[in-house]
Amino acid sequence: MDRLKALLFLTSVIILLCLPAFSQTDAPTRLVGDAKPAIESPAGPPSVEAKDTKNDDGSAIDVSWQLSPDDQRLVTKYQVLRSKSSTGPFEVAGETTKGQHTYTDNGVKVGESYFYKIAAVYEIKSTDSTSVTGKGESQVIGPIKPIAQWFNMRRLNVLIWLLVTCAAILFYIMQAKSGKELYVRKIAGIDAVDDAIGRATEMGRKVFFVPGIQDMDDVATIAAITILGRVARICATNETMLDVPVSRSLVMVTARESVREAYGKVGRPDAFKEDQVHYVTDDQFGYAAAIDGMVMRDKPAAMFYMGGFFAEALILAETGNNAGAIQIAGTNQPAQIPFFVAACDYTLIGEELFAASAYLEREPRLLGSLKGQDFAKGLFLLAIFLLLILAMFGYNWVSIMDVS
Amino acid sequence: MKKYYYWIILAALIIVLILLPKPLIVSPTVSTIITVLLGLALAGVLVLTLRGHMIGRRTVFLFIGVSLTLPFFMNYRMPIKVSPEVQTLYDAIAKLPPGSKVLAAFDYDPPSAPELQPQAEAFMAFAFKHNLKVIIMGLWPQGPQQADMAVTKVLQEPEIRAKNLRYGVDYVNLGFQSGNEFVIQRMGTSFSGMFPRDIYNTDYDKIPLLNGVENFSNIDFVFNLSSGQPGTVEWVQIAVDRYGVKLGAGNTAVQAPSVYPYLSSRRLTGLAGGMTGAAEFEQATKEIGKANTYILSQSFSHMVVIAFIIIGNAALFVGYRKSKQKGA
Amino acid sequence: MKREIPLIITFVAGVAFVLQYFIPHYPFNRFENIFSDWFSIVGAFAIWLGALSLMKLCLLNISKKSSDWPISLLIIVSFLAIVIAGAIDGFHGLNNVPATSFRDPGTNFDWLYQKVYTPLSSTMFAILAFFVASASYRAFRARNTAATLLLFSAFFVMIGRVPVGDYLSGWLPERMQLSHWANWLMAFPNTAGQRAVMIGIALGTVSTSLRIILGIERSHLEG
Amino acid sequence: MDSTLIGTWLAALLTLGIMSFIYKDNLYYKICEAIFIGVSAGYWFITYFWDSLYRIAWIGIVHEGRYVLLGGVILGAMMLTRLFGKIGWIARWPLAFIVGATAGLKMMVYFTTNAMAQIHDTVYDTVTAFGGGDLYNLIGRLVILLGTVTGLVYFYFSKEHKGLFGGVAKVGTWFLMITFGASFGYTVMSRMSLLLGRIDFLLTDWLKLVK
Repeated sequence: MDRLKALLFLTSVIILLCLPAFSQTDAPTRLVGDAKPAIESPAGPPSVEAKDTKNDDGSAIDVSWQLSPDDQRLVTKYQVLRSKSSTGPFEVAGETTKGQHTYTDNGVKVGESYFYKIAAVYEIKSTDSTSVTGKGESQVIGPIKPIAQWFNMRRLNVLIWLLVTCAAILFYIMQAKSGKELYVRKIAGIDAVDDAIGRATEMGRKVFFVPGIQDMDDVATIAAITILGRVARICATNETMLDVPVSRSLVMVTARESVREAYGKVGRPDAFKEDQVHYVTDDQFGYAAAIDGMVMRDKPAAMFYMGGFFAEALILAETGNNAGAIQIAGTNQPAQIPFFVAACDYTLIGEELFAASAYLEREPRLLGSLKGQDFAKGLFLLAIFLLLILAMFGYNWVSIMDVS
Repeated sequence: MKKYYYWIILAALIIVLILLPKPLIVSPTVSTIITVLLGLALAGVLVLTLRGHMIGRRTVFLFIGVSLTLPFFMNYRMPIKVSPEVQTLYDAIAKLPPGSKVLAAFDYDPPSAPELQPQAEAFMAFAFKHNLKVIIMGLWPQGPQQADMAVTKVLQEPEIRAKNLRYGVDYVNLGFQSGNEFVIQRMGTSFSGMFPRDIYNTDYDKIPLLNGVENFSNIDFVFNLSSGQPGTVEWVQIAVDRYGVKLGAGNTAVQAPSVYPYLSSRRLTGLAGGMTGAAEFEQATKEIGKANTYILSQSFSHMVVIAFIIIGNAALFVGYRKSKQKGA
Repeated sequence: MKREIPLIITFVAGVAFVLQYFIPHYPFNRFENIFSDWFSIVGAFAIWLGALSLMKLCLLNISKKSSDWPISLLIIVSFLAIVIAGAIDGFHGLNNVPATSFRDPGTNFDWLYQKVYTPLSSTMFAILAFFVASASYRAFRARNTAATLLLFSAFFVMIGRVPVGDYLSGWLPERMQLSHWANWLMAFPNTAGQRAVMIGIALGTVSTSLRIILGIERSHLEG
Repeated sequence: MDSTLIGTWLAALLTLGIMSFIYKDNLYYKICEAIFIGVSAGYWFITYFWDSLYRIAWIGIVHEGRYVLLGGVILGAMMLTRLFGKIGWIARWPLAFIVGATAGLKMMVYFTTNAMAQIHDTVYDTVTAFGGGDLYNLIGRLVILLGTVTGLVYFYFSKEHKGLFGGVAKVGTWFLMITFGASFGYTVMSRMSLLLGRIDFLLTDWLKLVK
């Protein structure tokens, strides 16, 4: 419980810290200058403005200028010139085509100050790629210091929606802990886990658990390892042989940890052999070829596919189907769900993969988080309808869902 | 003895195939006869199923193998209609003025080459003919190699050879960088930070084409060929959403459905999906290549799959009738 | 103590990487890049454990003279072949001026990659064509309404995505042609279903991530 | 017999070996599978070595002096303690860091792009469709709205799928089935083209039967 309070306290401190950042509005120093008109070179932009780009890590400055009077007639491109001192050597920060009057200069460092001027360039490119250019420059402006903000204001709406979603999940977790009975609908795939392993026990054949080809930097793989822990516990009690071929070394280490603990929890630590969880290859199709070989030779009775799968999903599922195994699959890759639906006995669709560990464990806090997810779903559905109704009356608030 | 005669048949078959006259092309009339025979064979299987003999997996495999291989020997071209999403992709590239800089992101590997290499070749040919400056890079190790193959093949075309395009001035290959979507993120701030050297180890700032190209704001269009992750989804999530880049993509057919939502919300300017997308893209850019010859095999195999769906439902129907007779 | 520290590390890392999304200021803006570098380095260390596990299993098979010990020997030999080739080409490449990579065309590693790895990988990918056909034959049967919808949407997309579709339905008005049905199915109903699944996955990911960060879900650390 | 001929024959024999698996599991496939496991494991082992250990860690720290990368090296070294049983538990620390960082990072990526952006697009498209005159687009957008809403209702866990709520969830299942059928059908093409690529290799490069 203390950790939850710590989290809420930490977030509120961060928000308070950010407030001063909003107040720092640096008034841009703006001088109106006039450039010397060369014979064929265009007039320089009459005015220039430069100020810190908001909501960034202080590595960018927004430069804007009034178009040169000869913009249409003469100008081919504008050059944004930058220097560390008002008279010092100017370097080309970047170029834009004519008709454009803004440029974001990303080549600046936080803490240093810069001076800018804009050159309107009239360039004629002859065939042998030499070119004749006329240039008209604007007044120099500065100094401008890029500032790093502590809070990205454009993502305030994301922060609010995230806090509401997380608050809902935490609320229902706490409510579930206080013992309130929680109804959770049936998911066929998860109910079938027990009798799939039971079938393997009767037939004295193996159970294969395939945790996907993604590494530990994918939440679906972490969810798969959690489900593996539950499956290993059932296999340990039934004394069924569990085989876990993995495609990533980090997943191998984590999976071994999870299966060893599971065997320990049901009081059979001796039955766990480290080579049950074995690395095959990092390669997507090498992994599929190896598992196909194992499946056709060992003819397992039950197969689990949980985690991140890509094109190899159907290779595994179709071979498993051909070997006569009960197959239960769950993935967070929408493109692969149709193949599992076609070739497996049961498929956990998207979110159901993440709910599996809560269903198998029946632990109140985990079930509570499912109710929190439903609340968030309800909230989003409500948001869709409210935004649509508001739009009907002319209020276009859809930007509260903007992601930038 | 029985165990080894498989191998003898395989060896004999290979020898016969090698000795056949080359190249083996069949006249259009014979092609139509073969097509009719294939259709009759499928009808035969349907009759068999209706009479209660359920066919196994291997028959399906045999028909798929045959239906994909035979069209290679036929010379018969299919009429192709360009779909809206390929048309928008072509229009986005066609309206780029000469000299604009295009980032070509190659995020696929040899297994996806059949669908994406024709698109790569059509894109390179079109870009070079319209004086677009192409900057190649890839989030997959083999991507830039596929790009290199496409460029060398396209440079042999007489019209492009005449333009004597120079590496480093008209096109450049920055190679592969590991780090998945974080590569795109870093490119948002600085290309040279992520790609200090190109594949021939010349420094970033020594390449004429790249001076003034700091990050996405100096790029007019990004064309991404993708067959998985990292790929078009990441380019939309980061390059388009955060850095406002104009993105067009060629995807394998399996990847395309998950990218469609970005197309309908205009965060993707166009999409050429699968082999038909490749053939349509070749049609739109008038760079006819391998995709148009593959499309005939595609059509045959699709018809076979559809036929077997019908046969499968016939088997279901026969199953009902039998259980009803037993039950009645 | 052994159990508390990992949970604290997970909590601090989790909160830090949520905050980095909202805080552009240094050092938070560097977090994603640092994590991507650290993750590739840890992965590069961990693969040694994976390779040892593979080698150990193969050597076990050989020492026990199990029925298919030559196969295990073949795995070891082909593993060492490409590793040694890659190492030699890599180290040679270092002192070339300019330094060349182990992947460059012309190295032994590249020969093994082009002539052994790529054909195996693309063929394993290619046999999906057979499996897709057998899966369609078996799964697309109109047992109930859901299966019937699955069947018809697959049917229309398949026939629409190939020029044959328009060939057969050429006589219909443009909007009714088969290729148009396929595009409609892909553009609207498919997008709707994809979105529902994506939103579901997103909420599942948020909930699972929250449970991991707060240490409620810790079986990945202790079963 | 120059090396390309050997290479082509080797590639062709390996291709036929893998293809033989669809007939039945046999010795020829077992040999190709073993080569594939060894070569692919070795390929990634060396790729990780050069691309991560050398290019990121060694060059990054020694040549470019980015000492922050030492953190990764320390975590990596902790992983290797798995080899010595007793102190193997230290390996949990790098794992805890990776799992925590992944949870934080992916929570934000999925929440923004897969949840909020999709809700935004659903509403935005429907609103613009009402604005624009095109009936076809309007019907399509309403279908997307209906499908997304009913699909989301299908994913409800904590409410009995009965009565009106059950009916809406049923419609959601139908939309999901149409989506799965459509993306399955769409993918058949790309699988066929993969096999096409291999058959093209066998006929053109190996047997030279086709130009």
